Amino acid sequence: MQLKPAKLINILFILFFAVVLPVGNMLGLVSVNSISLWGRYFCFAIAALGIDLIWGYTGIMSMCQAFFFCLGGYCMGMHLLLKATALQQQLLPEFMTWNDITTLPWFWEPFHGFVPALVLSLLVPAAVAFVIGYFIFRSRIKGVYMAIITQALALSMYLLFLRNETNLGGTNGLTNFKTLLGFELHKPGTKLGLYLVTLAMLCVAYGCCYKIVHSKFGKVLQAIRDSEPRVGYTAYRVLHYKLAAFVVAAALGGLAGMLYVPQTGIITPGRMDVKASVEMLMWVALGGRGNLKGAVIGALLVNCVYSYCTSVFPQGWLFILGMLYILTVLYFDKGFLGLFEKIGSKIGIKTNSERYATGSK
Amino acid sequence: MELLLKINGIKSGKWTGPKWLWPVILAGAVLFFAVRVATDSSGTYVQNLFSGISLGSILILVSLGLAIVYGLAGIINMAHGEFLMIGAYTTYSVQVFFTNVLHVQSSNWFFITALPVSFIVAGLAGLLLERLIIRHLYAKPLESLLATWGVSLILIQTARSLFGDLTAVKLPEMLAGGWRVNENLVLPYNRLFIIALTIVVIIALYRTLTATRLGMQIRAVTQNRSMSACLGINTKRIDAMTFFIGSGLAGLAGCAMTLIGNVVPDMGQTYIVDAFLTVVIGGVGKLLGTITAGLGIGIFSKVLEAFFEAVYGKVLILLLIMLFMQFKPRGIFPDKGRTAAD
Amino acid sequence: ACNSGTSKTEDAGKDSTAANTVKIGVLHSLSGTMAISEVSLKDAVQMAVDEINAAGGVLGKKIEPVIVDPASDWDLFAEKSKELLTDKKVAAVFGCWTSVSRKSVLPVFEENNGLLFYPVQYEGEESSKNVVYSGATPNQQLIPAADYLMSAEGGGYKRFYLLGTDYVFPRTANKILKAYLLSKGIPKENIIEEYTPFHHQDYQTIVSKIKKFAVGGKACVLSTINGDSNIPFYKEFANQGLTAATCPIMAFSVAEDELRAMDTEFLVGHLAAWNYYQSVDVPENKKFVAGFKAFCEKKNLPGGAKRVTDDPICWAYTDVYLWAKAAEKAKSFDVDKVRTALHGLTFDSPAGTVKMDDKVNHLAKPVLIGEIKPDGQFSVIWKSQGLIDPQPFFTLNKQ
Amino acid sequence: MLLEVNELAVSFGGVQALNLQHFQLEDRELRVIIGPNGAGKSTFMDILCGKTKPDTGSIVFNGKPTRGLTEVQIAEMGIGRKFQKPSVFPGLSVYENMLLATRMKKDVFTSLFSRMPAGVQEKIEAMAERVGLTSALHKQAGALSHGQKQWLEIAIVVLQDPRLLLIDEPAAGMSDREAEKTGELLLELSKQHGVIVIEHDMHFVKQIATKLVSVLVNGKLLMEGPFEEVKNDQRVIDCYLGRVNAQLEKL
Amino acid sequence: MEPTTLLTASNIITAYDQSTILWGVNLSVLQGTVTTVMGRNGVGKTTLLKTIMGLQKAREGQVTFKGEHITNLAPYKIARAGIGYVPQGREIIPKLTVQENLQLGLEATPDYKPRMAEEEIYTLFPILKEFRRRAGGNLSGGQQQQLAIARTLISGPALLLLDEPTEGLQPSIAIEIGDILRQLVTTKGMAVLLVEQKIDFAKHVTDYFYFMERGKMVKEGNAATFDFNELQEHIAV
Ligand SMILES: Nc1ncnc2c1ncn2[C@@H]1O[C@H](COP(=O)(O)OP(=O)(O)OP(=O)(O)O)[C@@H](O)[C@H]1O
Ligand SMILES: Nc1ncnc2c1ncn2[C@@H]1O[C@H](COP(=O)(O)OP(=O)(O)OP(=O)(O)O)[C@@H](O)[C@H]1O
Ligand SMILES: [Mg+2]
Ligand SMILES: [Mg+2]
Repeated sequence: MQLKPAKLINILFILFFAVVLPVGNMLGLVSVNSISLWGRYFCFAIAALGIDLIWGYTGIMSMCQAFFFCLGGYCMGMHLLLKATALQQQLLPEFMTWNDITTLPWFWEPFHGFVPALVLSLLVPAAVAFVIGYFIFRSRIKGVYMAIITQALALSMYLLFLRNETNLGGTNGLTNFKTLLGFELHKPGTKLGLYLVTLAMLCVAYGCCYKIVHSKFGKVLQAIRDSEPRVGYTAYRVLHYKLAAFVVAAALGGLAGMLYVPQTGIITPGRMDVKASVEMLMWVALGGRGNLKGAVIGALLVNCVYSYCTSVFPQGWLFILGMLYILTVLYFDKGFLGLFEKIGSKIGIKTNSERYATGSK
Repeated sequence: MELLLKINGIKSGKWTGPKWLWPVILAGAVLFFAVRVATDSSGTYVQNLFSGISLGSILILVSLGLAIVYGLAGIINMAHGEFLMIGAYTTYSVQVFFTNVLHVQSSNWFFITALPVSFIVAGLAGLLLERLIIRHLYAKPLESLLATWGVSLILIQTARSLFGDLTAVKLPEMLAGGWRVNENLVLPYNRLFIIALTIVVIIALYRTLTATRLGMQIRAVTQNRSMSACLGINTKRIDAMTFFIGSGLAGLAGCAMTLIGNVVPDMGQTYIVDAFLTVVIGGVGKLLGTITAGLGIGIFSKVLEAFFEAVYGKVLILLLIMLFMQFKPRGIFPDKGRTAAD
Repeated sequence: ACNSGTSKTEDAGKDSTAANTVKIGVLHSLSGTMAISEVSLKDAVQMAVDEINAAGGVLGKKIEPVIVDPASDWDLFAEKSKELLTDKKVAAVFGCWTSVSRKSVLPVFEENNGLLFYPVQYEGEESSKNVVYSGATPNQQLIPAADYLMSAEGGGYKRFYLLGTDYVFPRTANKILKAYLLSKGIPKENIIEEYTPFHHQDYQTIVSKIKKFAVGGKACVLSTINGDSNIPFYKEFANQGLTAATCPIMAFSVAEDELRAMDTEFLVGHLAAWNYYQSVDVPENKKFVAGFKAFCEKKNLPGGAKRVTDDPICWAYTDVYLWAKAAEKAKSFDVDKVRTALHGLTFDSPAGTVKMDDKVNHLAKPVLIGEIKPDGQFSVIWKSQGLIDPQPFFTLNKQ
Repeated sequence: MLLEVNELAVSFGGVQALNLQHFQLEDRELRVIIGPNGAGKSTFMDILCGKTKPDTGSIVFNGKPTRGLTEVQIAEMGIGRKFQKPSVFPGLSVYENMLLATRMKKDVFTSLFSRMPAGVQEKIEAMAERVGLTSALHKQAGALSHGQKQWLEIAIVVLQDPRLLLIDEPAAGMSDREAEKTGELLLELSKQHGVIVIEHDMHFVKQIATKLVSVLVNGKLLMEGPFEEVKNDQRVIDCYLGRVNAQLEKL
Repeated sequence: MEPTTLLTASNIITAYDQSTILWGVNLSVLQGTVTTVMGRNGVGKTTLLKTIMGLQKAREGQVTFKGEHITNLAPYKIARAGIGYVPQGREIIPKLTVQENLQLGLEATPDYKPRMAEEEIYTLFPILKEFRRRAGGNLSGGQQQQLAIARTLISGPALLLLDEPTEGLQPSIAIEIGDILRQLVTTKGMAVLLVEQKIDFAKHVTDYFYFMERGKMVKEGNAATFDFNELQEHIAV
């Protein structure tokens, strides 16, 4: 019985985004711009789910989610750029010609095909996360130390991606994409399709995360967050669990990046600077850490406010966003989800919000 | 990699090799450097060393306030950089006041005045932040992260709309130019001044924290707020003091920063990443660690930069830091024994 | 942004012929790292709009600027340009500073056939029919500067230190410069190339390298250092005892607006290459400078009457007039018609008379080498003869 | 032989916290360790479960050496630990605490994909009943009182079903009657497991010390013997029991 | 001479968020006596002490100390008014040295002077002297307990709140602490409010007993007349 209103909210959410918006678009009430805007927010929401998994549930502050996001994004971007280049009957992407590069660098080769690109944009972030995570967790780096080491990683990668030597377009990144699987990217139909795919992927990602955190695995993650040594004494291989969570989070980041690029039309190192990762943490924290819905809501809300206010209040939007953060903290102690709950309990709806706990410290 | 670690006597992040190895390596490095410096006629090494110390002292100066607020009060203050910015703008305002209102010609006086003023102004701003927001959040470090992030956005935009985007402070006459050691080697006064200022601040802070009652109260409150209260410590007052000192130090750093850089609304963001790096590498809550880390990063960066391009120097230092954390996962000076247990 | 509904009714009450307005987009970062440079451009555009509106508007319509803040976020540039073009249906967009932001919006403009006025000097290698490039192409800034420095008049420099921030413009600029210098017989070992990350603040090592480099004499620095890194660089330069006499810095990204913030004593004698300075002595400029200061004061902008103009500000301002003039000529706001009208158009800009190229959307304009004066202004010490034609795709053999 | 320890030594900052020549424990033996505050009892357990690395010495558990292994590896070999300061999963409910502890495959894949083995729930409920936490089963563990946390931690260790249980001061913060219940539980456990208990409560020690009691003083083993012998030893009385001995006589 | 009432708590109701723990507790402590509260795990003994100390806000009810209201005052004010607190779990400041921890005890005194000479403390707890330069957090459990007690004694509080002070102490020291408490109570007129589960120890030191169940006092009486057998039965439930 208790589950019902929460399910209702889920259904309403899906109904609104899967039916109302697209139909609105077809009727000409909703511009295709807003549609693809929401598509991009969904990508952020997917990445935020990853952060919630690793930070909210496992208590590991990872400051390189934006880097994983970009890895996924670059993989897809490379594919799109190769396709666009082929379409213009050129051998090499434009920026390579400028940089006096005569043959396609070896690591670009796999991205000619769509399927390899798709697989790689999940696999590359996951593999990188696996290697990095293995060393970090093995030497028992925790807490802020973990935050700093991942930040250092993100920062150094950012600096490397900025270089032309890496053959990934330097500061300008990858842009000027034309088609995806033969569909022209700027066509409204393609945009709507991408939007729907992203929405579906968000739902799938949410479902997976939901399963994960409600399985015993999820409980172990929460236990690690609250008292890691105890988990070890209880004979769980903490390293494996953390690593698994980290890799899943990275893969979610990659997935998000992969979906993001065709909708945005550009991917640059700017997406992975330190601030970008911190902002992702902020979405989750604002929405309600340790709660999957919170992560989604936080990501959607902040980006919505960001887009809206930079257009409508170009001079003052930072005040608005800043106040949003401060007020949320001061008045709704469980993030934005806390507010919804408060309203819910006021009007008598009982949501089955997952229990939120800040842990022992 | 596995093999490499074994050879070095390092396993699962713990040093199991001979204990004397690190000091010997360190002493060797120092000796090597000392010999190069002594036999160095072109001044390159002294120059690099000086640059390193100078950069290190800047890092330390910027990080000390953070070390207090974060390391001692446990608050991840995302707005720390903005207090630096407040300090810098205070210095700028003092300069404007001196030239436009008091019509003082010499550019020395405004800077001398600005040092304490920027400390106090930034400190008061920090106090205000603590009273209005942080005070509610001591039990919730996560929320403080969010709130201070919001504050930082607001402060940046406020500065932007008050001061515009580009301002800089005049270099005081007494700090212009440099000390000409020999024809190849000039040590700029502004950098010498920052090094001196850093030393003074370190000593003052160290004494305050270790040798005074206030210092003990601060440390006690940080580690166990409610028990400290039960022992009769006015925790509110101590929290406020801690924040005042921490933010004030950031302000002071901002004032010093005007000697070498410009004053822009988001100048804090430039320094905050490095500052966090320094504080954490040193080991949270360890003043000595912050100092060592600051100097270490400073000197290493400059040595690397002499051989590689600045960009790769920066990448290398970051990679080095990551490698270092493999062996010292809790900073240079970790807590030992039971106090370390989480 | 004012509510178009109410303004319509108001206008209708006042003047029925000016019943509607034409929208333009202003796409300059008002926050984030690029705000430091771009805010002034937004101000310049707004000033031009105000002037044109005061003079009766374009084709009888008042210009209504739609100002958005892409927040130095390259993805947001793309998003905002889509919004401006498709939702707001603006007639033209004035904006961007960095190459990456321009690259980010370029596909959007091409897909929607919009028109972007881009007022900053850039690295070339691009010429879209949907972008009007009013800033300098490499040959309108870099080459004359190098020529000047090598000439006897300029000091006959033989050793060049190419220093830049690590991104596309400095990279390409230095590539062109290096090739050019080599072609002029400068030996390889006399050219050093070096880059620093964005927001680099610590120039100790680099300045000491330059110092060593300068010991050989006849050395100069060609600087493409960007934004906030300039102040620490020049301060360090002076503090380590280098002067314009021993080793001048020729800057391609330092203009009056940046100097406003610097301690100019140490900068005196250093050089820059632009197409415009505040000190340019033509009546249009006098009016422009005075107008800009008055505008800033009236609008209570930070800096007020102390604000200065510089090259990008000049072109941002000029862009609006160019567009208005072309629209008048085309008698339409239609992008294709305006573009056609633009070609060959001449305009008396604050920098003097400039002429839009017949084929590409670039300006032919004068090149000026300036020397920094104690008051933060430039005195023009060399001026190109006549207008220099744009060469977006610069190749050496064309020279 | 379940556990055999030789020449085990560790020092902290120059102070020898533990210097144990020899210690051994039979399978299914319940051993009580007593000794003054700071004698090194908890340190001994810390070493056994891998929390502290010893300076020298050998530990053989169940025929295999454990030195150099991590906490997890040692736990997997079958050593469970209850700490002096209660250590539970504060963010999870009491039920979830117990569920995580319960013996089953604990690798990532099983936790992710497998269903709960049958009978686990009943087992947990029975245990909750036993430690008096039935009514608190769905409370968050962090919100329990001190004594309740003690109980919960005991339950966690027992559900883990290790070969050897290391129990540090289980009766602290419990009333005499509850301590007695704990004693019964431990005695029962010792029928199938090896158990080492540290305690200062002499009533409790008396109750559970069916075989040997070891006395640690200043990191060294002072003596080992049956409870009666130990409690009457003058050295033990001098440095540890004090007048309690006299009270014990009265009982 | 009739002993004065030092502390009274009347009708205290305390709750953590939604769950109410204390349901109207009444209690008083006379000057120069040891008053003991007993009760099973989780009935709210610790919560009661926390409420008196101001760590947990009382929803209803009043606490008066020396005739003045101290209900819900800030803890440091209560400490300075003369109430010393030895919490369950010791709460040593882990990274301060033993000596610094002791020195913190002085914060409650108005003049920052010890009421009990440091040497006196060290003779009571010799281990603290030996370890005075070590980090408090590194001490063994029992040593920390000794430190926690010493830390409060040094400020000479008028009322001492002790939450299961014998926990983790070796028997001889537990007895010694009992002796010290009696001594302080009789010679210096200090009052003690003790929460204890070990009946032996409680009997040894207590003048007046309270028995608590589910957030309420259900039984009280003088040590001499208190029926412990009945109590044992209660606890055994
Ligand atoms: N990390 C450390 N640094 C310094 N001394 C330590 C450290 N850990 C333990 N000690 C010291 O080692 C000794 C043994 O401590 P341990 O906790 O094993 O005692 P214990 O026998 O369990 O005492 P108790 O009965 O009080 O719990 C104590 O004197 C303690 O102060
Ligand atoms: N922080 C908290 N949040 C919510 N409930 C709590 C909290 N602390 C304690 N409780 C609950 O309050 C009740 C009383 O706790 P309290 O610590 O006062 O018990 P106690 O009588 O001291 O028990 P013990 O003898 O075990 O120390 C318990 O049921 C406990 O679950
Ligand atoms: Mg112990
Ligand atoms: Mg209790």
